[in-house]
Amino acid sequence: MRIAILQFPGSNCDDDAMHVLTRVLTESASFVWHKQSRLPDATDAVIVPGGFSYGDYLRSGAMAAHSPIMDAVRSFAADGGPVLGICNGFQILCEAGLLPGALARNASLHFECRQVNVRVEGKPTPFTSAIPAGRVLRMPIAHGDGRYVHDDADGLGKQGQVVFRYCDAAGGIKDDANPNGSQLNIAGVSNPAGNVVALMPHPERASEALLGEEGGRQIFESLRMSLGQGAGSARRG
Amino acid sequence: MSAAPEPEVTRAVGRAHGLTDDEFDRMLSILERTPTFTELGLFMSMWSEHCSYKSSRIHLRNLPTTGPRVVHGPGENAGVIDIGDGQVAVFKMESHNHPSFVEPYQGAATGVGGILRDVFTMGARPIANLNALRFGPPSHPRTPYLVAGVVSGIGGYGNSVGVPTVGGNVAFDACYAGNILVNAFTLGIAQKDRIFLGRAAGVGNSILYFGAKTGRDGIHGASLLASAEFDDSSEEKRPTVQVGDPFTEKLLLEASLELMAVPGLLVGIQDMGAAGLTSSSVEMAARAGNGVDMDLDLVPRREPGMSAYEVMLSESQERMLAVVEKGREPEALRILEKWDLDAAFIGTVTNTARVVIRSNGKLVADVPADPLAEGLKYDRPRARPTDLDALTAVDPLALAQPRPDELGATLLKILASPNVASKEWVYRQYDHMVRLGTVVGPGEADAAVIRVQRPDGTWKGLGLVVDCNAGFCYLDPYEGARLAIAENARNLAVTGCKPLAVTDCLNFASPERPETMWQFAEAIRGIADACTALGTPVVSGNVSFYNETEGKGIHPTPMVAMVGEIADPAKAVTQNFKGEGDVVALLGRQTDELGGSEYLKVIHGQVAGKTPRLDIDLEKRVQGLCLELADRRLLRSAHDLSEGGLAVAAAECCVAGSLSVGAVLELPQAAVPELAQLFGEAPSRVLISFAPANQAAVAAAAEAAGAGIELLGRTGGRSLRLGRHVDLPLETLSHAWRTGFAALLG
Amino acid sequence: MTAKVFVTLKKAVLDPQGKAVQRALEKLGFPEASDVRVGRFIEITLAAASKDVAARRVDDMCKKLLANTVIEEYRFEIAE
Amino acid sequence: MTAKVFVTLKKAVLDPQGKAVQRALEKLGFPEASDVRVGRFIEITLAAASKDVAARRVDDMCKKLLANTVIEEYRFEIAE
Ligand SMILES: Nc1ncnc2c1ncn2[C@@H]1O[C@H](COP(=O)(O)OP(=O)(O)O)[C@@H](O)[C@H]1O
Ligand SMILES: [Mg+2]
Repeated sequence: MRIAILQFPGSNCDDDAMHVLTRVLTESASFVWHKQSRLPDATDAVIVPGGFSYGDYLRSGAMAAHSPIMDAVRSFAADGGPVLGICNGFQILCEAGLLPGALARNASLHFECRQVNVRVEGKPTPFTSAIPAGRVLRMPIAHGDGRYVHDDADGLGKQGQVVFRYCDAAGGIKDDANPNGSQLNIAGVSNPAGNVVALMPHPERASEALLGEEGGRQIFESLRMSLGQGAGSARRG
Repeated sequence: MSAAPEPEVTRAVGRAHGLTDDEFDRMLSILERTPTFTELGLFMSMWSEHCSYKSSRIHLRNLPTTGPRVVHGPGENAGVIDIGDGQVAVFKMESHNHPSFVEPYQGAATGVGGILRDVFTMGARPIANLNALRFGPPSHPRTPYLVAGVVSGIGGYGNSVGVPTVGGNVAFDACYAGNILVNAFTLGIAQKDRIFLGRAAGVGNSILYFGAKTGRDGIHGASLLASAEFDDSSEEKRPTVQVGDPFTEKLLLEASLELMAVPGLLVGIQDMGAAGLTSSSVEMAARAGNGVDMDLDLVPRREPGMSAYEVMLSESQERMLAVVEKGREPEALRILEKWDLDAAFIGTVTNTARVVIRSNGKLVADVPADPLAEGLKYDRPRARPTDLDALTAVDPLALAQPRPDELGATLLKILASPNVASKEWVYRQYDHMVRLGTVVGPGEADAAVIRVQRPDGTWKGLGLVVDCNAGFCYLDPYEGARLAIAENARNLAVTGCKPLAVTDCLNFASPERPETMWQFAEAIRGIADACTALGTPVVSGNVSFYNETEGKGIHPTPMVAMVGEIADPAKAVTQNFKGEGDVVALLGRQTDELGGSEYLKVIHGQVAGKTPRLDIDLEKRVQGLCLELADRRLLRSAHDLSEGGLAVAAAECCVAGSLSVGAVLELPQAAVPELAQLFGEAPSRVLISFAPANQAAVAAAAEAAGAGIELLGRTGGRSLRLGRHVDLPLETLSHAWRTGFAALLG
Repeated sequence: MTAKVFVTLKKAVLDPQGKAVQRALEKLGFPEASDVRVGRFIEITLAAASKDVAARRVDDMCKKLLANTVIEEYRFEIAE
Repeated sequence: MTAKVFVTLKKAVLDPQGKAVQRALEKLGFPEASDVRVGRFIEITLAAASKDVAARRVDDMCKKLLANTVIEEYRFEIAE
């Protein structure tokens, strides 16, 4: 697969996404600078990586959402192309209106960096279709603004757009498993079509045994499988 | 741009700027005329304690600074050691004590920013940060505010730039109530053949300013604040607080590395740190034996009406000065434009060896670079503090002792005390994983381990640690400094990393007091002896004097950070017990020493007694053994004994992991009182656990190493039993240790 | 001209920062502060032909960038 | 009663956030915004015997907690 990894000023997990895609999954990937107005030809999927685009000034993701490249991402997504947002990428996609809801300051008012568990659920997406519903993945979070807010969080879940929820090791959706005060423990959501997905935890930090956890790699492997089945190329006409 | 005419420079004006009359006369004889006001500013800042190391230099030269791995020792922006495969590790530690006391968030944040620039200015990509913090007692009304501000400032800056903070150290003592310590460390990786130095080489080359615009921030900041003690008048002298902009720093980092990647484009580069444009231009000129000619009207500015003096002394953050190969200026500008950074060519390199500054079409400074950069050198009087005899005469075992049935409660009290309790509250606020390098992160082992990719795609590891027990140094600065070096090295060794080199941050009170200078000289002697014995040269460092408020100095705090290596990072050893049925053993030798211990601090409220003695030979044997056992993968866990002694180490091994594991342990056989067995802090001891199948191999290795080993018992059960009188459920231990820190800070 | 823009979380959205400030005030001896909301205050110096034009432009800035209307509301004042 | 408190960075203090917002506005087609400063806006509901008393108390709150007077300045308005 050919992955486009966006780079905004202040992105700092761009290299990490590149490493996991090219060195761990041995796929091909390239960086795309925010000032560009189009994605490389034959892009199969877009990753909006984590970091502090524009220093997280004003609101996390607010300024990056207006970058020239985001118009290209918008039309790529409208054609059904798979887009994955990680952490700051989640914030950017919400700010850009590609995903519902918003990410507010953590309820603890602190930056939180630690391992969490998330449960995979919702409708199938290119990033989760190979992961059985209900499976618990262990991955780290590292964010200050990760409290998911939506004015109809319940409805969102009913439509299958809640893709990841913070849970305990056994998959229980508990208050004390919620690291940031997100509504209904929501850790990740999708758009109605399911091709745009984002989450606050960092799957790229949980993709190698040497770094401790490997659960996150399933998200990238899932993408590879769904692209292999032609789901990713359906959008191109 | 109209600036007020410059005041005339007299001795009185010189005194008001911190120059003694002797120093003033020296300046006159160098210039052979009365300086301009701008020139006075240059002398004042370059000759400040902070920039010139005038009180410390004659002692610092006693440190061992060379070795087979040293590529660049002290004198450059950071130290550089060879880590094989054509790669080097570039690292340094810096203090930002005073600014952090004035404004904890911004002070700590800009401290991190400054040390990051020191490292990437040499062509290295920063891959790990550490921080060492000292505060007044938690009960002091300002402490919680300072802790919260400093910690979120460090996180706010490092997290945003995207450099993981992988470890550190926090401690509390009354001596820091009016003078906190914030020491920040950065390590970066570069190619050995692509190291950049701060040299204004090549007459005719262009001087490039890039990064943030210049404002009135921190004028006299580092140079004055770090060079004179705090008193009421510092309120007026207080400069505009420097505000950190990590976003601009991240752009600066990427742009600098991109500029450096273009062959031959940059000739030299240096960040604008303390004393801003002054120190960067003067030092770059002096190192190359050249001069510079700069026009300040070309400097990008944030505020109107700044004088030449102000522009030269501004400590606005996130700025760099580079020398660009003549004729290639547009190439450099194109890269900086990509990163949306301000940039301007502000002058040229000359062959005059003089620093020439123009402003408003006028010559405002013309001084020889060398004597400015060379600075001053004082041999200040030294005297052993008179109260030391009484303090060290205290016999800890003669003080009231807990009854045997109170020993468990004593352990819990120590576990929940601020210096010993888990620091998770702190490091959870730091991104310690970004960049995918963190193999062993904060809270997992005695040292952090980060991985570095070899050119062939395989991984090697670097171990990082920072520590200093200032109580030990207060009671005996020589022995305390030796212990600090030994403990850092031991922390690396128990994690499986061979110690390589040291950077330090020497935090002391006023050098104008003979007691301080005695402490300083003793500490340097201790560092030098221990580093020589352990083969770990000092490759960079920083001195912070005047850490005192209203005549009360801090305990001497020679903070030490050490870097080690491990060929295969998968072999790193962590501290927590891994499961039931493992054998637990103690390496080293027991003593009855309790001086300077956490037990004395927590239970008796005293920093007193004799600092434990270091047997450097035993230390080397124990460390060598740890390295061997780790390399042969014979260990399940290893944790050195430090604050709180055996009892705290055992408790941490039980509860520090994500799963708690109990243990049933005897105390060592030594003829030593139980209190010292439990809480004594003699060095060179390590608590290890291993699978029963490995017992013969471990014992044989210990025997061969002559390190001393004693089997204490086995892991298992839901409590920690230690000797005859301590038996505590894991939940109780865990609660005390995990919640102690946050609870104390309210 | 200058515009003062006030951005606050919508009433329905939890404001943990406001809560924390309220609790801190209480501890500091200000029990009379019963409710606290924390928002952003943005001051903009801008050139515009008239106050009306400025108001239209600032409203646009708010919608496009300064506020996230999914969770925030905004208000502004224009002064010469 | 309610108090509206405005906390801003002192003029001489660098405002990286304001600078970034100004640049973003410029790129978004608002070149007329020549300067932007970002601060905090705090709304407090409080009980007080009179507006004067409230003003004194709020001033105290600002000094003790709401503003960091080393780098920030504040202003407030009291309304019934
Ligand atoms: N300021 C800090 N920043 C990051 N990590 C810290 C900090 N303080 C302590 N830690 C981490 O917490 C753990 C325990 O620290 P410490 O009590 O100093 O260790 P030890 O007792 O082994 O010397 C270490 O892993 C250390 O890196
Ligand atoms: Mg230790």
